[in-house]
Amino acid sequence: MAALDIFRAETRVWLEANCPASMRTPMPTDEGSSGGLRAEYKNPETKLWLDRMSAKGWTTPTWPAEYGGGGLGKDEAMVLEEEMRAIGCRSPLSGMGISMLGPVLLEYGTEAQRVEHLPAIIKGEIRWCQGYSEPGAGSDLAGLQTRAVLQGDHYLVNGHKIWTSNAHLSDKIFCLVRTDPAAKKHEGISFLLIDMAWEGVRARPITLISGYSVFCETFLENVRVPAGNLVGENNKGWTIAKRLLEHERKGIGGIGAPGAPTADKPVYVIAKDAVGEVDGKIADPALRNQISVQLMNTHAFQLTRRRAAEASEAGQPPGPMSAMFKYYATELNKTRYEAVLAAGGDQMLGWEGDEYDPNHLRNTREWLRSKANTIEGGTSEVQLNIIAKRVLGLPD
Amino acid sequence: MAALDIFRAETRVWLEANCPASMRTPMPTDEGSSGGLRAEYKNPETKLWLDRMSAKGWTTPTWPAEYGGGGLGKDEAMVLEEEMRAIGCRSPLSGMGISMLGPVLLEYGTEAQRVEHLPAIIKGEIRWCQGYSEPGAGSDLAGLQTRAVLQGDHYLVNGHKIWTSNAHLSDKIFCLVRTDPAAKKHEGISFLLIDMAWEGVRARPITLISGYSVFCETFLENVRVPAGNLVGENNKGWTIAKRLLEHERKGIGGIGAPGAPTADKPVYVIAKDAVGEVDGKIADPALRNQISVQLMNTHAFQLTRRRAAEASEAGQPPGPMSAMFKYYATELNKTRYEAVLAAGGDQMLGWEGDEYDPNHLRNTREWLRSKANTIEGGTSEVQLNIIAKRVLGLPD
Amino acid sequence: MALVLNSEAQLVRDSALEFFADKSPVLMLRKLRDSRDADGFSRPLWREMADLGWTGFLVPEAHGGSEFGMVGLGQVLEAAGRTLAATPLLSTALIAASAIDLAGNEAQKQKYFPGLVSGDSIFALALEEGAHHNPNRIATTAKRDGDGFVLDGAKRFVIDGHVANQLIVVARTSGGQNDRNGITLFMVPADAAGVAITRSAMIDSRNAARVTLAGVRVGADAVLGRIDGGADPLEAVLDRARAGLAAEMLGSSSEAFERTVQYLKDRKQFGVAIGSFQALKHRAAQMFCEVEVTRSAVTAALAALDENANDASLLASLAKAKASDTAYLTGNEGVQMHGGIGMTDEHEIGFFMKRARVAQAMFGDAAFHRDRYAALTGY
Amino acid sequence: MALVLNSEAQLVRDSALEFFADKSPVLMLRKLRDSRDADGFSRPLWREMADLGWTGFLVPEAHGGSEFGMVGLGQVLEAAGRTLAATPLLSTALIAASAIDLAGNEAQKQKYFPGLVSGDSIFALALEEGAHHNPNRIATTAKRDGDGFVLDGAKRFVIDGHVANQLIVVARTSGGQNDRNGITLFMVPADAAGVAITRSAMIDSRNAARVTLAGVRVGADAVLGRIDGGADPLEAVLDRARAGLAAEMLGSSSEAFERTVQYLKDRKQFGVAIGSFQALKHRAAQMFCEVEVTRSAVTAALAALDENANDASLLASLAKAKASDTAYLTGNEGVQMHGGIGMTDEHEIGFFMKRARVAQAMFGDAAFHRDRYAALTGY
Repeated sequence: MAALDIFRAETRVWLEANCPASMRTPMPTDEGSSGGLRAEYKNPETKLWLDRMSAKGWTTPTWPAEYGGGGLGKDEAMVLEEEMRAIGCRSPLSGMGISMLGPVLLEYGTEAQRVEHLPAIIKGEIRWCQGYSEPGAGSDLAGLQTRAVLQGDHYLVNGHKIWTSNAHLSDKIFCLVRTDPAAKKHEGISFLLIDMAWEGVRARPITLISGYSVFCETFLENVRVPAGNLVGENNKGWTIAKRLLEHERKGIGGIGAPGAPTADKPVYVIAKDAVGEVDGKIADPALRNQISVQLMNTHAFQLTRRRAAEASEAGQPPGPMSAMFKYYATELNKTRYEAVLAAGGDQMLGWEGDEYDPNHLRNTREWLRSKANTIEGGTSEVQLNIIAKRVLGLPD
Repeated sequence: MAALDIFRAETRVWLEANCPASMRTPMPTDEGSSGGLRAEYKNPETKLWLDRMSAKGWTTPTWPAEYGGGGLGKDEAMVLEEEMRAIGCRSPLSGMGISMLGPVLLEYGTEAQRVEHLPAIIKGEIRWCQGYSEPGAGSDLAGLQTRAVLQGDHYLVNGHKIWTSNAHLSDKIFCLVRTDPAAKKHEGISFLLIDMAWEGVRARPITLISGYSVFCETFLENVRVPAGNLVGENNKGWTIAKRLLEHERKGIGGIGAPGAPTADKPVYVIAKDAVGEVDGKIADPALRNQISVQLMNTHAFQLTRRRAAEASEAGQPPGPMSAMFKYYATELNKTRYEAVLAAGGDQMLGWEGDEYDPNHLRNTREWLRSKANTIEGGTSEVQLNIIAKRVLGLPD
Repeated sequence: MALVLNSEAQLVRDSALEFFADKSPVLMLRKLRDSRDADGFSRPLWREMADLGWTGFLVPEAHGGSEFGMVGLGQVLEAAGRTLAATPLLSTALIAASAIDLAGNEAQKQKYFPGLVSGDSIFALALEEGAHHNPNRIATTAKRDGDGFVLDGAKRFVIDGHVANQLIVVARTSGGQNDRNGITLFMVPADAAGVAITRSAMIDSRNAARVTLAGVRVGADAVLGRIDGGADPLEAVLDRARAGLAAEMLGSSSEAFERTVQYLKDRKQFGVAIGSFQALKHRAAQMFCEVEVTRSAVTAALAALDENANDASLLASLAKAKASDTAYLTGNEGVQMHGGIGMTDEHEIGFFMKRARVAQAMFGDAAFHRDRYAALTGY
Repeated sequence: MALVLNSEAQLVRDSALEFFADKSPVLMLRKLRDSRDADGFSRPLWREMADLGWTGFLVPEAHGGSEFGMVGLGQVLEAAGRTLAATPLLSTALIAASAIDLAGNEAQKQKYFPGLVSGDSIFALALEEGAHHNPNRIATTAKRDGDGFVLDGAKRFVIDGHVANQLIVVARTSGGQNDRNGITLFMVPADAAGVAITRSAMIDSRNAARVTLAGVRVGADAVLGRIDGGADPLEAVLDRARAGLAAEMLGSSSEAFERTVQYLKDRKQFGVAIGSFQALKHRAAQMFCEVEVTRSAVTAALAALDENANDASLLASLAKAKASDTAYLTGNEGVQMHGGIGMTDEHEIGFFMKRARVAQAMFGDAAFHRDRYAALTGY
């Protein structure tokens, strides 16, 4: 039996023995595990599952074992993923520590930084957020104005970040700051690690049109940041920032993919409930057509994600289609909820209250939430610019 | 009885007496009257109608009587139009002489130029075409390269014009030429009148994807143009050119409007014929919905044209919506023929031959012809630029 | 049919624009929402509107109205749409006034019009029973009971239902669930025994309610119009409601569009105004076109309704369909082009998108009216 | 189901791309058109394709084929689509090979496969009777006549009909006009008495014909598959045809798209490449996305058909619908972005739009397949 087959057999046994029953059901939106000092576990098995997985390093299967990661090869990691999918395991831990900062520290961090931060990320002890955008620097991220002045052994940081996801629930923040205001705008930026508990750091949640508060404004007033918290070189933070944005876009590209939170039932069932059916068909043909357009585009996009994954597994270069994932996934998600709302009629127009089915209310909020998908993490316009430039080679 | 009512009564009597029976039927595409030395009249009454109308100056009702125009006031012209519409009179004469050059000569021409050219336009004796675009100067019209060098009493013209509509059927051409290559590109352009029969002028028809040849390339090789054929000032042709483009766009905005050539029958009848009906509805609901979108947009656009006309009649400024006519009309015309093709199925995919109904063949050709609508006379992209800049005031 | 306003309508338009801008900016809706105002609209302001005569635009002069008509009321609704003003204009000044005028007898007109015109009475049409607009699918029953009737059923999406003094209930006196025949309109006091009204909180922070009728007894004088013959006047009332709502949506769309264009000029990124980016310019220009053609359709529908033109229903469907599509476009593009701040509750542009979504669904969405346009045209 | 090509398929792809680029550029189609070529395709080139084994990709090894499958044939069709090559690949190598393989008996396979594989015989499926694709609506009759049958009817949109040696005729042996049951497939020699074939000149300059059958007598051995049971194998054949055609359309769309991007880089206006205008950039990027998702759908459909997967029909409809929408997009945007020269016959971009329009309608347009996708999914 080949080594990989042995690994598969062992993994299967371990998962079967260790994954709690409730962790084998689809994840409700409010039971995701992002870790951190302030984490609350509505379902205690969420914590149990996190602890069991992180003890094996399988919250980050491919990270080096020396920091507490799984130390798995690519093939093994895929086997783990397949076996988890086979019994429907939830992801034990997610968040910007795993998806963004970790890969950056592995590539650009010092050994001391890795030792300090990676184990805490892997165990879900520390939750990270991202201090990138500013009120005047949205799509033009490099226009950021937050100043960091090196004063002996520390930076003195002053500025105003915005769209910091879940800053009010996070323990630390990685920030882009301007360390050389005289340099060209991409060349005077640095990448700093800041503790949210430090004096001068304050996060204020922003209410979205959906009523959710997933973003904050984060104010930095005379925050003293040890010089050792600089990642990479001084004034070279833009390179790191760009790399990190690639990780972010890959993450957002998962919206609407299998496993993403879904409406309570398929949109065509919602439609049949609301308008009735004739010979098994949704009685409103225009609605039925709208739903087909949406489902078929989603189907084709899911196949595209799978094609990219297979190409990657086959060792082929990721291919140009990966540049489109963020754009297409978020636009699709908007059309998806538009179809859900069109299907639901007035029952999907509620804001709150007992007159509405909670599933319907959630769909309505998610419809509003989806409107931000094409803005956050790089607007659709920015994604199209990127495709035009990097993939198609069209001139500036 | 008010003077206008008297005019109306007289006009009604005159039209009733003078408009031939066949000129009161909808115009087939191949019976339009554009005049000119090479005009052929498939239906002799077309010529009769032209002669009767031009004798009264009513081919150009508002042009001054001294040149042979109708000399009518705005109110009278509207009455004439209403009375013609009431009994379904065809337009007696159309073409670039009436719609473009005439107004320009009235505004910028010398008395000698008006006396020479206006009567011939009014009577339909001379057909004009437009020498604007060049292979390297499409949307960037001001980038034109055709050179005109003043040599004593004449200009020597060399260049290559393209998209000259019906140049092969026209007698004369009004051209934009570069008279000062050293000046900024908008400032060295002049407006010349050239006879197609002069030595060095050659027109070559261009076949379109529809198989039609409505445009030509026009080559100008050492053409000697009398200096008196300059309209306006030397190097000031761009002002005239822009004014003329406004006239052109207004003309093209009429596509898809009432009175424009139509498919042989309403698109929903074509659809019912092709896919059948259920309870009076087109049996294919997606097709039915596509047709409704198309017809409703057309309806709303026709109302918009009417609104603009009423505003103009009421003496109000034309309003910003007139900037959209060219764009909207041509895009609508494309969707219109897409609906016709979708309705017709394979019977609307024929190119030629007895296997196809001639009406279907014409629809198919018109579908292909419609693709050029959003390119000729200023692309849709240029129109959107104009709306964004002039109407919305968005910055460059 | 005139597509250009006459000077009287222009005067109404100007004063309405000024009125709502001054007295009911979008901030007012936010305050009503955040304070969880029990009424959901301002009664003093409603009184002012009545004093301006707007409640009487569709009421005969003999009954204290001005008969100014739909074109005039459309100007007021459009102005209200610009600031997302929450008012009973649609439910009361348009729908109830039309229903009573078109279907009511002299006694009913004398009974209801004074309170309607003065602004004292608020009315609500209790029509919808399913999740989607369907005026013929009525399961609510009205059974003969002596001289009068007993009503039973459940209604939803009842605009201004929880603040209404009077409900206009669409009930079935005969026929099957989808029959056009057998529908009857009833005037039912909101405080009648057996009537239960619950406000439903919708995304647009405006008023709508669920109404249940359990053994509600009304007299024969409660019948508005002919027994079993309610479908025709109801359709005429609904066409006015669609055109009026389309006028309101046109106002909201115009405002959302203009605010977005202004933002494109103001917001700087990469050292320039984002309105200098051609992709945004083209999308803004396309929105401009859609707003303009919608304006034409709305104006034509209002005028046709005033003239009882043959194509009034066709134009009402055209107006509501175009207004729905355009409101969707301007709301969504508005949020997207505002970027980050567009997705916050703090900024007002999101209010336009939310109101647009509710208005899209009300009295038939674009798909409903495309279907109706096709049926009316004969295909 | 693999969405990434294995090395064998990649080899086929590479050689097909080279073959068509070298031997059958778009210019070839123009020449066939302008010379009004009687065949509408090049017979020597067809022979070369047969020699390369492409005709045998769907033919069992026992009958001289390679059983290489739909993924392989899809690569060839995609390459052919890139240069708009006019070939009998679809009619013969795909449709006829599938029909004979899936429905034919041993004798029929022995009779027809050798000529099919060698390239000597060309086949055409005579299916359509109305203006829109509808495989169940068959009015052509096949009546028992002694041992055999007599066929009467009229067929249209018969791809390669006028160059075919053999027609596969879909006829009704029982049932009403729209019944799935009662359909039977017949092999009918093109030169049989009573068969009349007229080439129809379509906008794509490719081959299609009208076929009339007037008292055409065939023997019992002409029946392909079960009497009255032709609908099932026909549907299987059509799903292959849809996926194969989608592959061809993907090739054409990719080519039209890439040529357009190149033009955006080359064409200068206002002193810069027009590809620097953001509005065009965004539209180009959106086209890129659509081409990519179409590629995934096509690849998945081809693979599913080779594996007889449960969702093969669903994926075939997905592929054909996406390919149709994307071909429309790339064709129309291609012409528009090419501007003036895009509207001339002299430039090749218009050929892509024309071919796209015919292919859109063939074997069901996007609306047909959206409807079918919904039905297969259960809504």
